[in-house]
Amino acid sequence: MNQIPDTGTLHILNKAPGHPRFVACLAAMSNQDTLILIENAVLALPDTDTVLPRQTLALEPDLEARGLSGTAEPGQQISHQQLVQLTEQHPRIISW
Amino acid sequence: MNQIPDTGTLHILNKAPGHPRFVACLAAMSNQDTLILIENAVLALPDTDTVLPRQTLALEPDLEARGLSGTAEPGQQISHQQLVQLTEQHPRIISW
Amino acid sequence: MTTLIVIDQAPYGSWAGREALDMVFSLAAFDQPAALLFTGVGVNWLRTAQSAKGVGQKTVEKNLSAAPLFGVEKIFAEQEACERFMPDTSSRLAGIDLVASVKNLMTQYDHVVFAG
Amino acid sequence: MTTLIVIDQAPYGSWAGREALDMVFSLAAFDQPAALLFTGVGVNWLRTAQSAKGVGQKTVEKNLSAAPLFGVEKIFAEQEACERFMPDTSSRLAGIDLVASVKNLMTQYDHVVFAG
Amino acid sequence: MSTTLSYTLVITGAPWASQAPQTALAFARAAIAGGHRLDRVFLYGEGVHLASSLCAPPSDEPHWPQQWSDFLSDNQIPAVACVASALRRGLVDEREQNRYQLPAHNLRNPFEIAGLGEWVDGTLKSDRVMYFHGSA
Amino acid sequence: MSTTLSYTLVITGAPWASQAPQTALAFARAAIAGGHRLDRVFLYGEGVHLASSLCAPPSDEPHWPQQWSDFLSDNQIPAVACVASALRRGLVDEREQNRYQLPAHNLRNPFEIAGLGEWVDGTLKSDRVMYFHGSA
Repeated sequence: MNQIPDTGTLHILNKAPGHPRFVACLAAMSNQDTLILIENAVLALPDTDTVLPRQTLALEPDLEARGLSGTAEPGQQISHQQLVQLTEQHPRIISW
Repeated sequence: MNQIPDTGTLHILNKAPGHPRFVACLAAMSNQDTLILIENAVLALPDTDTVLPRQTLALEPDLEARGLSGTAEPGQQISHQQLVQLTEQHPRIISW
Repeated sequence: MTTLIVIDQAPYGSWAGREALDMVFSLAAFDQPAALLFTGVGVNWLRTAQSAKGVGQKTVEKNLSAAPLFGVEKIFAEQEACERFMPDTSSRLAGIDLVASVKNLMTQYDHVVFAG
Repeated sequence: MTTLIVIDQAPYGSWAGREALDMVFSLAAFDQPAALLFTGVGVNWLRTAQSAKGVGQKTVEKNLSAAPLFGVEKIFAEQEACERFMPDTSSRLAGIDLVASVKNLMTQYDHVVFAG
Repeated sequence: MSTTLSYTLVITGAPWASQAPQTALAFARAAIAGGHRLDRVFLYGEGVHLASSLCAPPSDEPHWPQQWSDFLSDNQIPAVACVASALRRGLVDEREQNRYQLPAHNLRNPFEIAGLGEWVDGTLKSDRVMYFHGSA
Repeated sequence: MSTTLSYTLVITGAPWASQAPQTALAFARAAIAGGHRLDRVFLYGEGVHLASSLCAPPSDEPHWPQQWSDFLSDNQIPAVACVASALRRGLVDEREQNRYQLPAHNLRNPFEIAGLGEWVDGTLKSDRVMYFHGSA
């Protein structure tokens, strides 16, 4: 897992690319924020139309289900255990 | 109600503008087709970002609920009774 | 603790927006600072002259007008979405604060919550 | 009577796509001509190497491979969406017919049906 | 315009999660008023929740399952919830309760539980099949 | 990293209509494994369907209501379905059944029915409140 700054907001996004809330989430992110793609949102990784923030992580079981383990960099994939750790480090969390 | 050609497909759309299926519906329409906006889709009428097909109708109770009776031309508003009549005239109907 | 409840779904198409209102009223009832933000197609909640009898529902306009009375601190709406769907300002309910940056507004609240 | 069942929702996020598959299998079981079309994010159903155990579900890839055996006539996919999400053709399941125009394909079927 | 047509209505959106049941009911009433016949109403996917006998919305709010029941009974229209959709989502009649040893049954009268074959039958026999989906 | 935190989980997505219950369960297990405490699980809106005692999915498919019940009981975690959401959608316990004269009750053990005050309480007392929404 990449080095995570312990400031900023954790944005947890479960909508597929093209969903209005997917677009709204990306627009609401600041530089120091972290994006976690879960469920349908992991389809943003192979999506050639989506530009993701620098600090983007994705939930491993959701990537695997959709055949996307290969599209993520190793440091981008996180387990549920690591997701819990990220919520420890970030008092501000928004679930989109 | 405008003069409806009795050929072409009746497209019944209930998704709000910005929903992926809203966009897909408009892209799948041919010239002789008719679009019926119902439920959340009636928000397409006041939407300055949406260009609607020439032959577009909208369900009156859904317009009224959302305060939109004024935004439709009189001939554009249809009752449920008129919607039923349109389904009589169109053997091909797609509900988006 | 301050909470911003966000409504980004169209009115009358589902109960999600009403259930978001219930959340903000509930916070206010327990004297917790709470505000509402309408974004995207959700701004259509703020249009005047709604009349939902024909779809078998109650008009939400009244619930919204009651929000300040029940202690909801502010009702915000995304400016860009308002200009998109309600360019005529006379079609908008009174007492709404337009926000140019949803991002900036969100950072001012401890909790930012969608209802569904 | 010919039917085209359309899947435009992402896999695993809900049961809607599986229930669309059940519809097409059901038509085929009653010897009714039926085909499948995947559009938008729905084309991600057609990716190889899916493994849904970690989300507590069964992998849908197998259901799709069985479609021709059960009498489903064709599996179509929107070309543009495939190029967007699966530019590498080796990541796509075999036996899929790419369509350049969803509009044209739809006009060739008596019924065009979404599952939800 | 005065031809009598037969319709099958398919509802896939749940009450409270969508407007589908209320739009479908208004359409059904207009179809009957227009002299048409409703062969069958088929609930699929999330739409099966319309067939619950346990919904108790506040008395000043619409009660779509009740309204639908009344309409179906008054007009003697068969209504079917897809068995696979219903069992997953917790809608069962007495027979399914016994088969799966469940603590209760909650299928509202006059809805029945049956397979997708009823839908296929509708697509073959009705002049029109209308779908009422969720809008989310 | 080794601080113990308390969590409230809010689930607004229904099983089968969304992945919310399964994602929330995986998160809950990881939180417990990480030494944290779950104060409460709160079902809201469509999420109340998770508390049905009548779901009977095919035996080779996941049974999320059952999995959640087992997890809650094993770990003695309180779980509450919002009363307003639940009554509309046909999820009732014995008390609500009697109050509204309904033919049955279908609330799964150990879920309870209570008001939004439980959610407000969670936002005040838990270190983190996590939301699990539908994705449609």
